[in-house]
Amino acid sequence: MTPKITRRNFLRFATLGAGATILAGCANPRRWVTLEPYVRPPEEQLAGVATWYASTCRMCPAGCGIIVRIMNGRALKIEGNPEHPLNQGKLCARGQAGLQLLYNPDRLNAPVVQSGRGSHQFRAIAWEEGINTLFDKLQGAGDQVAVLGGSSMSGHLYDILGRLTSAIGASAPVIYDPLVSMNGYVALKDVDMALFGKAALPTYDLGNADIVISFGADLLGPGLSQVRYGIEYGKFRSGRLGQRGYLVQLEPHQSLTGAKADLWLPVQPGMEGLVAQAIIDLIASHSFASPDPLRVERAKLFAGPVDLNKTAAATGISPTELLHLEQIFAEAERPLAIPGGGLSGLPDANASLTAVQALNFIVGMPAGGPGGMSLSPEDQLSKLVVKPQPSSFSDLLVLLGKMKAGAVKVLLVLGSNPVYELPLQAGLAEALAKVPYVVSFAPIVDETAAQADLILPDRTYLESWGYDVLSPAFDLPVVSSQQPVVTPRFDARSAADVLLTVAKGIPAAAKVLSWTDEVAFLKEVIAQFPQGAVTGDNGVIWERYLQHGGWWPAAAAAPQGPATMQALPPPPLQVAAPQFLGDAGQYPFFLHLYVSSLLSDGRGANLPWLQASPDPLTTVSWQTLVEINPATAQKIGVEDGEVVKVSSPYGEIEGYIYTYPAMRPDTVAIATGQGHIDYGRYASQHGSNPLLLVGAQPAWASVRVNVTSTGRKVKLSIFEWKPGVEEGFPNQAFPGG
Amino acid sequence: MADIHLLGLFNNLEAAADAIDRLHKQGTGDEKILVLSGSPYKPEMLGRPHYHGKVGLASLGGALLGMLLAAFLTVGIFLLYPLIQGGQPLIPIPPSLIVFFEVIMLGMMWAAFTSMLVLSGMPVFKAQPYDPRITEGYIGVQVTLDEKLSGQVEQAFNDAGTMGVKRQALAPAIDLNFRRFWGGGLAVLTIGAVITLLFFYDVLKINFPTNMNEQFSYGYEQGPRLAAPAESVPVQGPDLIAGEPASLPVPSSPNSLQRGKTLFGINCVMCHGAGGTGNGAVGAFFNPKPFNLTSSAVQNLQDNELFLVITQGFGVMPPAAENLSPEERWDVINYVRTLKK
Amino acid sequence: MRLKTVSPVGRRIIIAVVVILVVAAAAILLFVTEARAAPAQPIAFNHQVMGQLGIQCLYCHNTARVSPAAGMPSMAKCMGCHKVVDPTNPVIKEVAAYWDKQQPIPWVRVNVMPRFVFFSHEAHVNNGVSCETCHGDVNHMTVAHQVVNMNMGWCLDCHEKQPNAPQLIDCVICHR
Amino acid sequence: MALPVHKWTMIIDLDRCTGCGACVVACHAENNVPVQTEREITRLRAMHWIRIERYWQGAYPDVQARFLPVQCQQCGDAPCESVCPVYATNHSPTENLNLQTYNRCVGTRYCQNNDPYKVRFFNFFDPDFEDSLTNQLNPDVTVRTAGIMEKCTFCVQRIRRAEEDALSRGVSLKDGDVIPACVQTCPPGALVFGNLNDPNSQVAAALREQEQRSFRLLESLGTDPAIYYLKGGSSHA
Amino acid sequence: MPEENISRPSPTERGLPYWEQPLPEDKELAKQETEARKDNLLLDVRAPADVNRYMMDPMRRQSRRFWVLCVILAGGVLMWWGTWLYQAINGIGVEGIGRPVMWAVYIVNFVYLIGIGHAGTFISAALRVLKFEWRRPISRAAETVTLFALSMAAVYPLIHLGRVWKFYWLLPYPNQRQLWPSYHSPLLWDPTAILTYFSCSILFAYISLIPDIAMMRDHTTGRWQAFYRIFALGWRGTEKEWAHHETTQNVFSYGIIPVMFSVHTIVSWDFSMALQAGWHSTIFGPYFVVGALFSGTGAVIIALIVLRQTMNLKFFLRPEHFNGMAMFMLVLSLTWDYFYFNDYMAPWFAGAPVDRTLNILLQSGAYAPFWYTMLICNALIPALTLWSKKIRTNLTALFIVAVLVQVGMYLERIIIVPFSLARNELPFSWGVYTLQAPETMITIGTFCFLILAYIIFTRIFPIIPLWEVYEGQALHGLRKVGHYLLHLKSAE
Repeated sequence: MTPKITRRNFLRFATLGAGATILAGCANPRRWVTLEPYVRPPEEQLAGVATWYASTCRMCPAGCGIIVRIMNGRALKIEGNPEHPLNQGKLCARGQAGLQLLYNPDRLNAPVVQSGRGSHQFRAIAWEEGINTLFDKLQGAGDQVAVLGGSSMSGHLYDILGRLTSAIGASAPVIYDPLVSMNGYVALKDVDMALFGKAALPTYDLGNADIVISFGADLLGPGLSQVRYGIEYGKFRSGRLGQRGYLVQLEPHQSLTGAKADLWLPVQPGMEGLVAQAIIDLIASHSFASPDPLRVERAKLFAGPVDLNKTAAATGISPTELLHLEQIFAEAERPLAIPGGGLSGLPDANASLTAVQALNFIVGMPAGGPGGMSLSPEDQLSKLVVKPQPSSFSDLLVLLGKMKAGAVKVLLVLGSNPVYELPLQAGLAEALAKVPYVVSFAPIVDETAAQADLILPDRTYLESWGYDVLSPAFDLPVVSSQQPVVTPRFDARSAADVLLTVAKGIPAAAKVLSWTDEVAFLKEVIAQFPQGAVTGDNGVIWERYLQHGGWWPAAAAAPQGPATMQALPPPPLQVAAPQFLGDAGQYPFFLHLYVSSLLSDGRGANLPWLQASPDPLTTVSWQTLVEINPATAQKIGVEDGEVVKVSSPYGEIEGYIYTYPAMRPDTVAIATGQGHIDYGRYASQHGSNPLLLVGAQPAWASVRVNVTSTGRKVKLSIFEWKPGVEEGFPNQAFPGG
Repeated sequence: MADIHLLGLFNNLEAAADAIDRLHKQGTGDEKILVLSGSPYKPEMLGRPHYHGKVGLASLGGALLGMLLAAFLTVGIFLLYPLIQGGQPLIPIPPSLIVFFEVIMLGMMWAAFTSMLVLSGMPVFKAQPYDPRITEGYIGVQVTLDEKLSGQVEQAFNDAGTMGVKRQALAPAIDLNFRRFWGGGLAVLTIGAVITLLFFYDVLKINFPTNMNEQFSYGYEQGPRLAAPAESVPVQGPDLIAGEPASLPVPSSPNSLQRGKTLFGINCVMCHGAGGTGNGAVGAFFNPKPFNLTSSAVQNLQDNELFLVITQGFGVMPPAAENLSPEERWDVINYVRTLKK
Repeated sequence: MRLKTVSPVGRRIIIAVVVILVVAAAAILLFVTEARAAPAQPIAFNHQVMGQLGIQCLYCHNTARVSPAAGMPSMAKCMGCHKVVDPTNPVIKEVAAYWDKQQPIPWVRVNVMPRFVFFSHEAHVNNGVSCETCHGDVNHMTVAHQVVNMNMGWCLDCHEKQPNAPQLIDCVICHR
Repeated sequence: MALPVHKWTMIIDLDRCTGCGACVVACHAENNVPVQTEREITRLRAMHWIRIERYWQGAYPDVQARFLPVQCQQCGDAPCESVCPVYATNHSPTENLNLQTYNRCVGTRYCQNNDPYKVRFFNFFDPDFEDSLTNQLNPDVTVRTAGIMEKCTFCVQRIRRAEEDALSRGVSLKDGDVIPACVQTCPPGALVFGNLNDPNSQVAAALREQEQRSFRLLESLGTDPAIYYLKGGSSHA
Repeated sequence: MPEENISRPSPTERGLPYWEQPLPEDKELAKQETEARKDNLLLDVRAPADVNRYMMDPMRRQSRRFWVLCVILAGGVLMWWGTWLYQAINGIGVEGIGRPVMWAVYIVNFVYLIGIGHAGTFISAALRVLKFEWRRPISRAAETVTLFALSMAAVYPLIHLGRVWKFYWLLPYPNQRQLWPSYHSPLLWDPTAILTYFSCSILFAYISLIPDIAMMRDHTTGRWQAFYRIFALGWRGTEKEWAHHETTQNVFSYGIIPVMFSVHTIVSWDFSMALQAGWHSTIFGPYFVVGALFSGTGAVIIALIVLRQTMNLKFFLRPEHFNGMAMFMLVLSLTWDYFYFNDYMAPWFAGAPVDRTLNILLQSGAYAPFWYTMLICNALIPALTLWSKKIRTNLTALFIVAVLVQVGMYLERIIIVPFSLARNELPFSWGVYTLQAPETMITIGTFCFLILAYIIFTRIFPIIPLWEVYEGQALHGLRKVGHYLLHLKSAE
């Protein structure tokens, strides 16, 4: 905080001397402050009394229900919606920080056109002009329009986009951001499709499981749904008095989940699949007193020859440990195997994922009973509402190919920031260069918006309408409602409204998009819903739907039972050790890329609260760390706070060394999120972007890197006193015992 | 004949002593004689009686005053605003002892100093019989007596080998400056204290600039007041839902009626009159006149309709939605029902 | 050499000090007037008239019942009556002018309290403290002005008299 | 009528705490805690009323991180209180809280020295809130300026608001009417808050059930903290 | 500076003062007496007139170097005020403190200066009570050190306040808030004690100054005379005045000694009352008092040496004084060793976790250099050097030793305040203090003020209590015992 002389400071200075005090006393400018009444009092808005509005959190795709505390027309605090089935009143750090997105000082206050991409020469224009420009461009482009969106886009916007693109004959919108890809949404769906015949995200009944083996899944981190799995974890630990689940975590770098695990096994990166397969083979060959004899039978479907020592050598998990894992898994009553998103970053992602999911198949799915894995039931609503479907990376490459080929005249970017999120190898830069006109809807100028010709700032989620189909929804199909909780503070307009307006002019689109504005559209969609739990007695009443924050059925539908699954012939299972990119001699270390639990994939980097909050495991804020094992640090002669260059076959970044005791010596771990060059004053000029180290995206988890010191040293902006914490308590005993 | 001062100067102790002896022989009493010296000599050296001061006594008195002040600072203050700190008793003894010690010592020493000045008649700014050479080691012997006896005194001085004799007329017995100094000093202190107290107690109020009396946050009624988002529905739910009858009637319980009576008195009486007969003072301005709530025309209305009227107003009647929460409106409706004749 | 008489320095000092004190006191009087004066309001609102019509304080300042803030009546509420009541009055014409422009009247706060003091109207109004206790007989004020300078000691004087005094002089009662 | 005497108490289940940091941000949002820049944090001036202390247990490969959320322990016998020369911090007999009166603080910083938990935070400079971010600031909490010590208050503004409402409606507080921001948001429910004087409250029940697991931080100092920790359980398979 | 205005009596006038009697005829006696007079002021009798001149001549003549020095020091003072203003406007954060080290250099200076302020009163009061004759010429120089050291020490608590413009909330004055300061807190015992000690030290110094101011009044003209006349309060030196004067001085001497002990004990309680490893110790009271006297004596020695050399006070300040002071300092050094060992031993043996951490930090950790330097300066060097009378009376050597003692004692305070604070029960919140420019400038500035005020004082008021010297000389005589000549107080 650079000291600057403000009026308050001046007063303080004035009060230093008594004489000056008297002067300041009579010159005190605000002796009489004005009281402003409402012209027309809004219902339920009394001076000094808080009003609460229910809506949906958009900081990640999970879609928790929130209620926002409003006073004097300003949003003061976000809390979880206690009625909401997903998060039951709880919220995570990112959800709490949404207010700073709403009131972010770097938001655009008008649509702007940029003269020369990347020049930051913005000229504010009127909304009509902006919309007309967009309209002209769209008309000129005909069907050569492409849409690139983010996964936390509202369902109705995705719906409108879909109808628009299909109406003008363009290709469907491409939904992509690192958060979903690094958590393996797409790959998991493929595997579930192949294995269980249904392309849905799996949900794990962690709360009722007794043995959980997590193959690098950071459930308690920013994974599928941090809040829901946090709640489940609470149940898993001491929800049922006397019972306490047993959690095994296999991962090269200790995550939040690893920290809370009962057994943490530093497996070699990329080898989780082998472990899973070994367990299957062992179950098939052994016969422990399994509560369910079917398990062995099912295991035999997948099992192959097992060579413990070979697996142990490859994975770094000793044979005894493998046997132990197999035993507890086979004997457990309600065991659970959870695949990590990291597996989806391997060359043979599906094999590994299948191996893990097969374990769940083997123990059998619950027939309405607690525990086990089930498939998210959101498809029950697919007739009524849509959910932005994340596209695979190959789809993205197809789009980029079209752009390079000049087959895209206008590119619309909504809620996604590919310039920051895509690796250089993807060749986005030259692709963009081929696109004549790029329109961004970013409320804050991010890296992609800086490459756009026109920016039509969208409203942030606290000011805008929408809905979200929860995915993964746990036991209920839920549509979470999203409504403005405050009147827009900046002159931004919702993308949906803009598109609807534009569509009026395009004959093809006008037919399918006839609604006056998004609210009308939403009302129509919601009206088709069957009777829900909180939305009124007869049919869905719009006001009640908004009041309670969404629609969900009164009773849970029965989860998918084993029967549906045995019908399928299981695919042949062979997991191979992954080939890492980069020569082991030149790049001695495995790169373990993980999603920062506060900044997630970088979208949280412009929120001061998230930037300044200490990372739970390193307690460092504002900076990008290169985490290595202390032994390794000693070996290559670097120490805490040393600025090092991390280089991979695809790029190199700079970061600060942080010696992290709980990770493999042959691994280097870097969190995503920092390294923005745009995206507001709080995000830019902090840290560096590890995604630059990644090559072709599908293999983002199988890269080798090298670490070389630059000789410089910095002070870590760290909360803990690191030497002290490593030294341990003076009495050598952790208070928790 | 007036008395005068005679000051004889001697450059050594023996001579001074000699002179004093001669004066004694002449019958001059010790009370008439005064010895001035640049450094303290025992009076006995000059054959003078020992002098007993009262400084010690005065300092004891100061110590007592200090004790009283200390008692106020500790016990008094702790009792004046009883705040608990750190699980200590309201009146912690050991800290009080510290304060007692320090303040007693303070009183003692200040009293000693003041009494030293006052008892020895200082400060004195009037002309006195004096010679600068006294700080050069000379001894001055001052005799105060009738002028016509001065001759023999000078004789005695000369016999004792004086270095010179000074005569000076007797000054007024009391020193006005002395009075002014102490009296004025006290006056200034009291005036100052009183005026400061006036400030301390806000009798004379200064708008002293304080940190944090203005805040970054927006106060409850601080502008700009931002409107609620259009079409959004708060968690409390809307008062009226299109197509739905106003729900949640509050049952007519004594509590509800009591609340209803109060609210009716605040929000309705000025137009509809205490009895609800529409004869309120403000109502007189209205045309058409306010309804007579006791009339069957009103009483026959459905609860929902009354609720609608209160919420949205009716004709020239302003809405009361701003004043009454939905529950309170039901209370009022229950009360209005009791007005039925 | 001759002895000089000393000039009465003490007297000079006294005179100087007295002069300084007098000047200071005079300077302060300015602030006294400034601090207690009624501020100029955008509308010459007259509480007395309302009082005579028997309109309760809580009708206009209705949130005092349910919220820490007393609340200023909305423009809608003013016009609710004054569309009909005495619309030709020049003062009310001014109010109507604001209403036509749909602008709020920037009322000037009369009873100022620092923002680090959290006075709760609801806690007092609903527990038998009448408005007049703190605001004086506003019903007979043509121009609203502050009658007591609401400083901490003044609050405490009342809080200490309450039956549950030891709890009511807790710092957290007012400061958060 | 005497106001009810509360003994506000918090239970922190170390076994449940996942260290996700939601409580930290929730506290910032509720209590107007200023954000510290990178430079200030490197000068050991990070400000978080509740912090999650992370300690390492064991050595690789059997090493694991342990989380210990630490905030003001609201001691019944607080060392930091008695050293304040101006009563800026003192003990509330009604709420049994350790109060910090910001506008009285002169900034001797003695309380921080004498606070064994180091949970008091000092405003070295004026907080700078960007213009639009001030819209979010909570008007129920004073925004502290430079030179003032601040600390966790168990969200006393919520407590007082609830009590004032209850008082004006003539009802009494129920268990769960008041919960601080951190407790409200904690996903695994590691934090439990309530009035220990009420035997039916959640905290009282939890302490009765989980007594063998409960301990208080640095209890040997005799500060009588109002925060009870539940030891991390362990299970074997 | 003041000019002479009176004719001094010539020695040729009849009846010399008795102390101007010629030396004894016996050569041996004469030689012995001259020897004795060299060392012992009380035997080297001079006419008060000459003594006055010895004192006043250096006060009148100022070298150019003196004025240059004054300007430099004044610059330092301005730097202090400027920096303080800067700190007050921006916030205390410009200082290098952070969690958990909330107190640093400012408090160190406070403790150090309070310590310096102790020796003066001790020398003039305690030695007066004990009737040490050699105290007479040096007592005022010591008291003056006390005055200005205390005035600076009293400023530091204000400098270190986070909101200095609210400092008056620390005073017990009636106010509309009906809120008073809390005497629970050691931070209020401090000001009470310091107020007592400071005000009484001023009065004490002033009382003994009055006769000498009268002397200056008699020897000056014009404005200066008016100035001195005001402060002389019309002193004539009558028996009454002298009698009250002596009683008052006795009251002060006996009263101020316990106050002095209490003051530094209370300063030590600021620390020992806290639940902080390295602070929470019962020995702190006496330990601090001794440390204070130790450093204070050193400071007085430095002042005396400088005065003697710059103001040419060889007549007043004789080897016997330095010898006595040095011996005194040696004794204090040994006492300090004893108390420090106490303070160190108990935690070492008990081995409480945090104490052990702290000890390790001091002995083999980052702070080891400071710790060892402190031990060498405070314990080793005085113990090794001050045994020999040669060193004790060799001003250069003594000066160096005294300066080293200052360094050592300052380091001791640094080790106690910021270093102890850096460790506590929760290692997560350990920290470190890093010195920044502002507090350095403020520290330098305050010491500049201390020196400036001191040297200006010495040019306006006699830094030697001349009347006491007369008294001493007048009340002493010689007696021959065998061949040896010893001096004694004349019959009382």
